[in-house]
Amino acid sequence: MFEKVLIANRGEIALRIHRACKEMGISTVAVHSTADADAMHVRLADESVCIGPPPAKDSYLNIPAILEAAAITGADAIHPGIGFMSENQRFAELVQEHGFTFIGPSPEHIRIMGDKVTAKATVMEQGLPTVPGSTGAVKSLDEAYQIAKKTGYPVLIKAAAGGGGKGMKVAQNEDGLEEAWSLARGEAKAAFGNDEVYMEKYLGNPRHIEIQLLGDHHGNCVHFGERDCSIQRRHQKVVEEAPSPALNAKEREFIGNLAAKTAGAIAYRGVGTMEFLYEDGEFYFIEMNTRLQVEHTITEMITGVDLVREQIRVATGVPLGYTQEDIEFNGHSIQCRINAENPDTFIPSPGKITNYHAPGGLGVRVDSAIYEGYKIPPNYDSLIAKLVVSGKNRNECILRLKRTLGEFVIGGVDTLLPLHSRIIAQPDFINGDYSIHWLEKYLAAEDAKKNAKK
Amino acid sequence: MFEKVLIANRGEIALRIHRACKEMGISTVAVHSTADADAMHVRLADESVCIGPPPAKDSYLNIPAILEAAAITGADAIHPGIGFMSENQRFAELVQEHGFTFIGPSPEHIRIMGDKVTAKATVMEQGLPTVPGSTGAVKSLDEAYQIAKKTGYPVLIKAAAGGGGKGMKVAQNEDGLEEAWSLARGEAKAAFGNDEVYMEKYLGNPRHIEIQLLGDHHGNCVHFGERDCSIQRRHQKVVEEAPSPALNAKEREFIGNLAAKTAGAIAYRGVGTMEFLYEDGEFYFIEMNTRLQVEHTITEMITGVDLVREQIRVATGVPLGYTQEDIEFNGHSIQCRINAENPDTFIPSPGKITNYHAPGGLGVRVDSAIYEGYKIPPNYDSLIAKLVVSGKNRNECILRLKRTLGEFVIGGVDTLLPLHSRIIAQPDFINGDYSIHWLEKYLAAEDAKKNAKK
Amino acid sequence: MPKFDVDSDLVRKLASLINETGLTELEYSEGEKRIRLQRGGVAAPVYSAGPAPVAAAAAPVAAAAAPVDAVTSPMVGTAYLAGAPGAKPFSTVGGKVKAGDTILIIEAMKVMNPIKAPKGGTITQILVSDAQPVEFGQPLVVIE
Amino acid sequence: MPKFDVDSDLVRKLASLINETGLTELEYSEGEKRIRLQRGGVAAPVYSAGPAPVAAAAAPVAAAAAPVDAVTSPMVGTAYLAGAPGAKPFSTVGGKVKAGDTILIIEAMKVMNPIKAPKGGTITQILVSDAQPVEFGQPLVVIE
Repeated sequence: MFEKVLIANRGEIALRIHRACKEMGISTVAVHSTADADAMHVRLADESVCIGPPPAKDSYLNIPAILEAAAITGADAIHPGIGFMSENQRFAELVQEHGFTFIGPSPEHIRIMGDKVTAKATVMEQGLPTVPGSTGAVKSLDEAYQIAKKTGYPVLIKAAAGGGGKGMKVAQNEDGLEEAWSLARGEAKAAFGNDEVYMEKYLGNPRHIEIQLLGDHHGNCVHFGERDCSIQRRHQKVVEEAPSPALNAKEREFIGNLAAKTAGAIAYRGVGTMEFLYEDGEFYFIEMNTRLQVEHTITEMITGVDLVREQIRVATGVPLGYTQEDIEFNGHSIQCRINAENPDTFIPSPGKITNYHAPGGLGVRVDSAIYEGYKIPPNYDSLIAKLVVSGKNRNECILRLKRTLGEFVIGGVDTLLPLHSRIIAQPDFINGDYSIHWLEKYLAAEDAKKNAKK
Repeated sequence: MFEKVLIANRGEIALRIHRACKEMGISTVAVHSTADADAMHVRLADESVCIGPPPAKDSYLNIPAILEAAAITGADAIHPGIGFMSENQRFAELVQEHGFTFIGPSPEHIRIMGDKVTAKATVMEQGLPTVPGSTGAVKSLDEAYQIAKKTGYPVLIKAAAGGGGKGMKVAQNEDGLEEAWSLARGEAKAAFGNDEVYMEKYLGNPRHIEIQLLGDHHGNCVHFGERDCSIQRRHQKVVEEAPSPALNAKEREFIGNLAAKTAGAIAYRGVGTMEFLYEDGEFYFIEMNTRLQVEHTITEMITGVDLVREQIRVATGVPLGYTQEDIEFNGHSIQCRINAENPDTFIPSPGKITNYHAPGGLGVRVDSAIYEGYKIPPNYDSLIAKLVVSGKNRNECILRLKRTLGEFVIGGVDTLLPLHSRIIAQPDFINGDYSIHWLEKYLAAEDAKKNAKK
Repeated sequence: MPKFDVDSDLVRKLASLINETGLTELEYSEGEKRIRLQRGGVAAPVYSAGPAPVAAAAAPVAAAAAPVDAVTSPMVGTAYLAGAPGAKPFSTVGGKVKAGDTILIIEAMKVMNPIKAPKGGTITQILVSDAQPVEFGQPLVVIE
Repeated sequence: MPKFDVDSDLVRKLASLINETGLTELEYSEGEKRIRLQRGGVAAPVYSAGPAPVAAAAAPVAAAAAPVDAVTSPMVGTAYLAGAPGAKPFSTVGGKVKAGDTILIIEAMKVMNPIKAPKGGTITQILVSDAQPVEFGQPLVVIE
């Protein structure tokens, strides 16, 4: 087992990893920018090292500084967390070259899954269904017209190196293809320095279903069921739940086993998530995230498994020690992402937390690194707390979530709390009847109502 | 179902009940003394009524004020919580006479179990083992000598109307009996206005094991396993865990089923707890609490059942709807009672909370009504928070508890947090090797060490 | 020039005073000596519970700024301004009362409890309406 | 006019007092002398995490009140006072340096990075020892 782990991240996920380490008897090293000197993970860590100024590129993305911090503190392993260096193949390689363990998959797995074209080709070989479209990068506009004719409109053009919605454009019909093509390539170039795009059928009203996977160094791989992350705004997840209200037991077993088999076949190790679109009973692989996810929490609640602990454990090289049959599912769990953003305009709201009181009681888990008096720096993303509520069934879970949102006090900054209260009161949400477009449509309808009143 | 419930209590348990009500869609009425005008359950309740000045006898024990508050707010039912009016037969009767539902057992059950002699006789009839001793009140010192000779020394003399350790004395041998007899009667008279005492064999090193029960109005009764509450100081529980590290599955099933059968036989309704001493594989019934317990939380964590919700549900008269076979046990849970007391001297420490930050993350539940800036009034008991930590097994649970205690910040007052950190680090605790005397012996040994250093 | 001789005990003493008294600023001068301390800038932490306003509104409390010298309710119950429906009220604004006069009645547990004037004077405010539920400590009537 | 003679020990003493007592402003005058200290624009939120002191102690930070004008480390690494073990150190207290002189070396990622004096002057303090790990922003040397 590791004696000391360096956590190359910040915010609630750094604290999440710190907690898992402490429960395993592992010492922690927090690295941080000057903006985060007062952050909770820094205060709680056994050691801390300031690695640079506020801009992420000079601190949390500063590979030499992170490696040097690991060297001077004598860490055994580096946990990259979520975002930042977590899916950077070069970082994973350098961590290993410098004699530390990278708590995550092999650099090769990061590479394969980091490029969407390669990823798709890899999982198709193992029999995973994907969205019909180009088999690789689309080289020319002519080729784009041909493929679109085959799959049928609407089509989606996507950056090969993309993520977070950048470099993604929909062409509703042949007339719109040329514009979508050039816009997507332009954005891809600007955002990722690479204008390679691929193309696929655009599904009208799909759900976002993802499968949590865990593999060890010995080719064993299990799944922990699905999460439904369809409640999104601009491709950012807002509410997640497990299990999905849309899947039946047969579908769950089918896609779970197929995903685990695929990951096992490529000897994937560590935690990872395969994301699918789901429409009319069909699953379409879209990508694999080769890291922990923000919403791993809800899977932990319904399986009772500490996924970060398992991730660290398998990184030491030990075998899983259990099989798919040992994983049981109980109850229902929903996570609300509490961002420091205006709940109507979504404008980020950094600043000082003047009041903080988290809800408590049965079935309530809060993952957050904020506290009363903490100043949210403007340099990083706006996720400040994850409210994770669980119940014996979905109905109990939603009623508890309502109670809990009413108790949560975060003063001094705008947060999404009021939006969450509105979302969970909608009949569509209560009925589990929503697709990845639901939230944006709901917000647009609300805006229209407001404007009509003026 | 009730539309509005009046919560005749304060502090964390009032908040616990409020939360259960909100999750059931029930409106809540908080009643409070002037000292509790800023309390969290008052702030969160749908309505609140001030029922009197700070002394409990003029507010939380003021029956006319509570009933009048229920009348003017139009409540359907009254939840008595823990302590205060929760085991007062007359209150339960008056609640019913005034047309409200008492969320608890019948007044008759409160009466039977409230008198320890009657309680013992009642459960013995149903075959529950009790501590050998007097079959009823001991009328004279002569009779005391005779019974003590039969059961063997040491013997315990206990107030029939007692509780909380008042009116309890041990006689180690014949020479000490007369003194113990008169002291116990004197204390009983002073504390309860009734000097009736009974006598039983004093067990040397027993554990405190209690069984959580739930009955409906139709004679159905189930148990939710045991809690081990042996870590006590002056008969006050400090740390509780479920399941007990000392019982095996067979013992658990035996005593659980016997307790449920006994409660069912007397048609007990609502939640209740039978307390036993456990030594050398034998159980000895000591008393039954006809109300919710502070430590119901850990049972909720290992069964996934919201006991307060169930308590309210059966109070409406509906049948349980499930049987013993439906109750499953998963994992392990430990509760630390965080009292506002000096962790060495146990002197209460009321005052203003200058910092409050509760731990979060996986497996952590906090039941507390305090917040930053809250002023703990000196008028009531010192329990300010319950830290309830759960894990897949006892080892994971203890490691998580250690991490969690390290994160918990309560500033401005003394709390038992440092004591809990010490307790859970003791090899005896880690091995589950403790009796009801363990904590006092440990504290005495610590004191002796300190004095030796001086 | 005399050397600056800072009395740190004095600063500590004043800082402790400022903390103790809840002041935010303190200035002290004696002859040529002058010392000024400030603390915080932000006031005492006020806990703004989200749902509280609703609760307050729903509660049967007359809220409002309670007059300092009002006669308050000694119990939870229902206030009646007159002895019977339609009867003459015990108190009227502008009316005189003697100490011991009944100024209204609180019904609690079916018992009518006369509330007596604690002192003589003129009734300047009646803060409850007839048949209104009242809680312990709620202001009822102001006598000046 | 007499030259302004700042008593830095006094400032340090008062700063330590202001920290100790949690004040945000402190003014002190005697005769013609007057001193006023303020800390943070807003009362700096002091979060008293239980285990924090341990963490701080364990961290490889030189902590202490950082001198205002110190040369700080531009990177995480290991500070070396001389070019080779046993060699003459680049800086000595009391020694003179010109802007651009190497005052010490930070090794990071096996690369030796010379740290240059940003201005000329006299080295009054060396805040790190040889082969000491340093973090970003850590004060290294004071040049006056």
